[in-house]
Amino acid sequence: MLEIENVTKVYPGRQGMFGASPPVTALSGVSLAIAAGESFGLVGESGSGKTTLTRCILRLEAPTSGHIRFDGEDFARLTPVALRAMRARIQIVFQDPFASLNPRMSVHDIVTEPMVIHRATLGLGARQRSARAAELLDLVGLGPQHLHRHPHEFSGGQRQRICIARALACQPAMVLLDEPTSALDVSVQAQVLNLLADLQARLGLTYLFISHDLGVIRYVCDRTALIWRGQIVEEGTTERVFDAPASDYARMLIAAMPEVRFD
Amino acid sequence: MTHAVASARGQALRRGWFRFRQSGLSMLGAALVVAVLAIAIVGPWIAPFPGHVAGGVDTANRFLAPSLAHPFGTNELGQDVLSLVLAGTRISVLAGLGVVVLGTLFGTLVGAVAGFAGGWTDEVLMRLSDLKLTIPGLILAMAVAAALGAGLLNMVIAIALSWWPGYARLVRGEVLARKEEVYVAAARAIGASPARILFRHVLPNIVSPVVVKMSLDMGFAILTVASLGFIGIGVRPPTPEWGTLLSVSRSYMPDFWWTAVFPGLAMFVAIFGFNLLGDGLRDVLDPRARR
Amino acid sequence: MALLEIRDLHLAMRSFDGEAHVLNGIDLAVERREVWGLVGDTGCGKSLTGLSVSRLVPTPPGRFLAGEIRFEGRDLLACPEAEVAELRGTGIGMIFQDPTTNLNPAFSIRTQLVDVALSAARRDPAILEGARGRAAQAAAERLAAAMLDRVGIPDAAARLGDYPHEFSGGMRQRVLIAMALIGRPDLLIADEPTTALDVSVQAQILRLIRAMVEEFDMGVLLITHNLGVVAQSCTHVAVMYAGNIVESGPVRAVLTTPLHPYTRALLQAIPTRGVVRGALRGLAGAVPNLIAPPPGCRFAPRCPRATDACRAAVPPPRGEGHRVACLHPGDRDA
Amino acid sequence: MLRFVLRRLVLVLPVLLGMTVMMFIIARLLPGDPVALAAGPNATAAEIAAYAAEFGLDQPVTVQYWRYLSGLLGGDFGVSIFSRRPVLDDLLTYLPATLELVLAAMFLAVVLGIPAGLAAAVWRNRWPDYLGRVAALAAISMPRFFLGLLLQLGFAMWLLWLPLGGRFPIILEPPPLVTGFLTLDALIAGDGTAFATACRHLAMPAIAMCLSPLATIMRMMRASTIEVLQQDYVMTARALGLPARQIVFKYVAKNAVSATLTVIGLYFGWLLGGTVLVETVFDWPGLGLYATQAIVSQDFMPVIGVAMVIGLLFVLVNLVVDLLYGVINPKVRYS
Repeated sequence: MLEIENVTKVYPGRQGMFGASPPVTALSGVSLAIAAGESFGLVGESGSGKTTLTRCILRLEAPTSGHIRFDGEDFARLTPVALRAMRARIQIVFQDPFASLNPRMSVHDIVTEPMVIHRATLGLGARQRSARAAELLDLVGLGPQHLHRHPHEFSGGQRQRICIARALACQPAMVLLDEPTSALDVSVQAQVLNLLADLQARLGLTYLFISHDLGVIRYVCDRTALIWRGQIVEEGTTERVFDAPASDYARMLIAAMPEVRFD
Repeated sequence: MTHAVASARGQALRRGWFRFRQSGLSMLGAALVVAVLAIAIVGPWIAPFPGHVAGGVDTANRFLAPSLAHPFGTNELGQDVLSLVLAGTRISVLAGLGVVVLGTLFGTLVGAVAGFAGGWTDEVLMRLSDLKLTIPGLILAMAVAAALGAGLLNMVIAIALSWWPGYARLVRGEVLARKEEVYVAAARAIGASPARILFRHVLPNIVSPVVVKMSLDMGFAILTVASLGFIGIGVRPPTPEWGTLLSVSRSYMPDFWWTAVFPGLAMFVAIFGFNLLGDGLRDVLDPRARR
Repeated sequence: MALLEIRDLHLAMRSFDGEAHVLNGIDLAVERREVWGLVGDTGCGKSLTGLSVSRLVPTPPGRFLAGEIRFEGRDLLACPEAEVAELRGTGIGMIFQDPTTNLNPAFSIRTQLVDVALSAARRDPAILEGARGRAAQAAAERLAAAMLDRVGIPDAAARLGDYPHEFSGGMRQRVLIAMALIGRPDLLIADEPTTALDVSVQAQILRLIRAMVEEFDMGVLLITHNLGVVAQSCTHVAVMYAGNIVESGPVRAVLTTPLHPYTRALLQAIPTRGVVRGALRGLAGAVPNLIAPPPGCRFAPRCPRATDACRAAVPPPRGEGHRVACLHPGDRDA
Repeated sequence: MLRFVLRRLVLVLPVLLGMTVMMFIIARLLPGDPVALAAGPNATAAEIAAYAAEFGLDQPVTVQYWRYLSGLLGGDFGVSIFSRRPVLDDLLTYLPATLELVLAAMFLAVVLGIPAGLAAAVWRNRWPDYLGRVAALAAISMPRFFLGLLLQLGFAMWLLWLPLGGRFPIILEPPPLVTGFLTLDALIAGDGTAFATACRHLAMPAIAMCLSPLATIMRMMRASTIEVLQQDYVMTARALGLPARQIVFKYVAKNAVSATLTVIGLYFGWLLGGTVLVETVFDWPGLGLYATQAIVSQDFMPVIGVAMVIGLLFVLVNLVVDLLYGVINPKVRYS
């Protein structure tokens, strides 16, 4: 469903007062293929390039070279209008649920906004959109009484549910989950992870789950890739990666996982 | 369900009002501003000697010291200084408002376009406003006012011309900051058009700092208007403008000090009021200033 | 006499909405060479407990309602501020979460380390072996280099003149550990010391802290939200919920046979090896409002075992060693 | 670093160029007939035309502008149509007076404003802070020309302590010209009396001038100090037992000052342009007074000259501030 082929992203260097900084290669030759209906985990530490990759996939940035194809269509070749239409099909949930909701909009406006933007393709009237918003809230475990509140009235876990509802509004085929539970407490994280697993099973979604937390990846993903300094260093089924890591980096990371285990 | 919205908004407002009221200085500022605005509206009618406001003179009663009949004394033409000061309020407030509103409208437009479009549009617009920051504002205003000729409207235009870059920079900075917000990235990711992002996600979130700057700027605008009057490039007598009054009467110091001191004090009180109010508003509206 | 003993500590914090009762009777004792993990969700009061020990909770808005904090027998809450200040750096060292913001960007690390060493030496001249005046400055620089070397910064002496931004995140945290230990404290309070770091660096920093415990013969209070970190680096653990320590004891006992329903819920929420998708248990409900907390056990509203007795009064901690504040403890689900 | 400085200096050129364009537009496109004003009320049409021809004002604006620009390259700032004096000579005469005044005011503002802001932040929400904040707002609200008049009224007219205005009495011999700053020149000449006289003349204008920047610097310093006090590293410093005095005066002050520096740079330019009012009140023979006279008579060459000098100074001061900022704050990168 999503093919990333040999993608490289280089940020140009800067002229500085005390010398120039060299160009930064955030991604070099990254290739991944994600099949429909699977849950693909991407693990990386800070500065590994995982955020740059998500931005390239969403076309918030253009890769320096390489191709990203979604359903066989190359993003770089799409017209702005076609790109906007494509955006209905691939959605994202960001890490920080406090920053990713516009504080001045009500939950209703937040969740219906994608439907307003894509009303031409979806063909939903105002009343139908409101009804669908209520449905979506129900889907993520919130109630219709929450529709007309503002983001600041919700806890972190609830906000993340609102973000998920917004992501699902246009019935996307694929959802990018960019560290969706990193800002949450463990007990809340478990609920959100279960919700995501449940939604995937019910709606047949494809996930690209990005995280630095190996435990979370192991729990939700079918296949896993490790990214390190802009390169994919390991890729395989989650089981294989965790049980028989091939690269030194993977072995080191797995050994460093803080687990509740006494042996 | 509208009740929920109302209560959330209401609570935020109540908190703000609470913070505002807690500060005695903000309340004093609000009171002064209300008084100044009231005088600006009714000033010419409550002036004890309306004839003097219109330019009438009473040379028999020149330079009377402050008394019950003339609390602020009389000037070199025998005009009642209190009446002139009261009538001058309207001129100053109107001119100040004009400058701030013009500057805000134009500056916000330029800043929003520059910040949102980026690229060369941004470069050109910002270099233009840099240029303006480099040319001393007062000198520019003086030059423009002198070239346009005396008159209230010309003066307002002249000052506003040097006023917009402040707003342009503020709005541009805020727009750039808001553009980096995750919720804007989220809006782009769902395919929102640039116009939608600007009007729905960016601009509503920068209203507060602009309002705060406007209220803080009212004082400075009044000050600048008076400055031009004082130099003699502005409203000409007999229109009773505070700065002009001061500039005429300074030659009668020290013996007839009241002719200069009272217009000056009026100026100070009005500016002080707007500054106190703006400062208080900033504490309430601008979350970064809350401490 | 324990190194640190907190007894029945109650703390309230004032906010716009009212006064929140954020610490509700904390009992905790830390001995030398013990590493106590203090775990709990956001807002449970674990950081405030740590700050209370150094009396760094701002008052107001904070207000200590009751209790004692005994450090080597002395009640810090009863001491004048000047006396507590004497202990900071030499008696009690602290490390905080974000190594990027906890070093002053405008000064070289030499300046920052030397100043801490000099101010510690004013109280305990042995730190600089009694050196004074100019000799003290030189001794402090030597000590700073030695400490940097000790916490594992390569080429320590040469890097003294560097500024914080020239170090990586992990290295900055090492610098901060060196700063916290340069005054030879007896107790180290580490508030989420690895939360801002990558997993691989986190393990190194935790190992370093463990090594320092032996070397400096000190007690450690390690505040974290991560039970994995506790399991790997603590000797003891205290689990906090909404201002109470609900369960505490030796780390293995508590984490292998958790007795409090909240501890169990926490453990069941962690995706560990072998947990199949959908098998994690989240915790329904929300943390109670601490401005008007429920009268009894604060966990009762979310607890499957709660009875009327639970809702009537706060259950006192029971047991020796492995203590639990619950009327219906048990290591199995009800 | 040298490259940075050079680049910044090169970037000044378009700004100065833009300034000349702007002033030419104002001078030529807006209504007003400077030549008629200059030639006098009784001049005939022929006389006026001759007058215009003498200064090249009968040429199209573009030609005038081109002539002006090519003159600039040779250091020629044009000629005043009133006095017929070269503008450059006038600028060199009046600039030192203005600079002396501005530097004195800025010195007072920085030296008093920074400690005051630091103190207000440390005693935040207690009476010294409240007092300081009210005083600062009052100072900002005080029109400089009105304050100048009040000072004159009090110290020069009633108490007779200080001279009413001017820079140096005509009847006295000024110290030999070295820097153009009378106070400095007097010191260089070792002339104590002249120094005292220069200072007495400088006192009131400098005070009238410094009040508003003083208050702004104080407010800025207070705000940035409070922000710095809330930084994590201050908590760490406290937790590791550094004395409060050392934390405030060493660790906090340096960070807070670097934030305040930018304001100081901006204010300098603002002061240069704002000397007009104070110079008018105190008859201080500086650029402001010169510009005012030129503006009133719509004599635009001097006005452009003054604007260019002030703009250039403004850019230079901000360059210095940026460099200082880099020295204080090692993390800053210039782009």
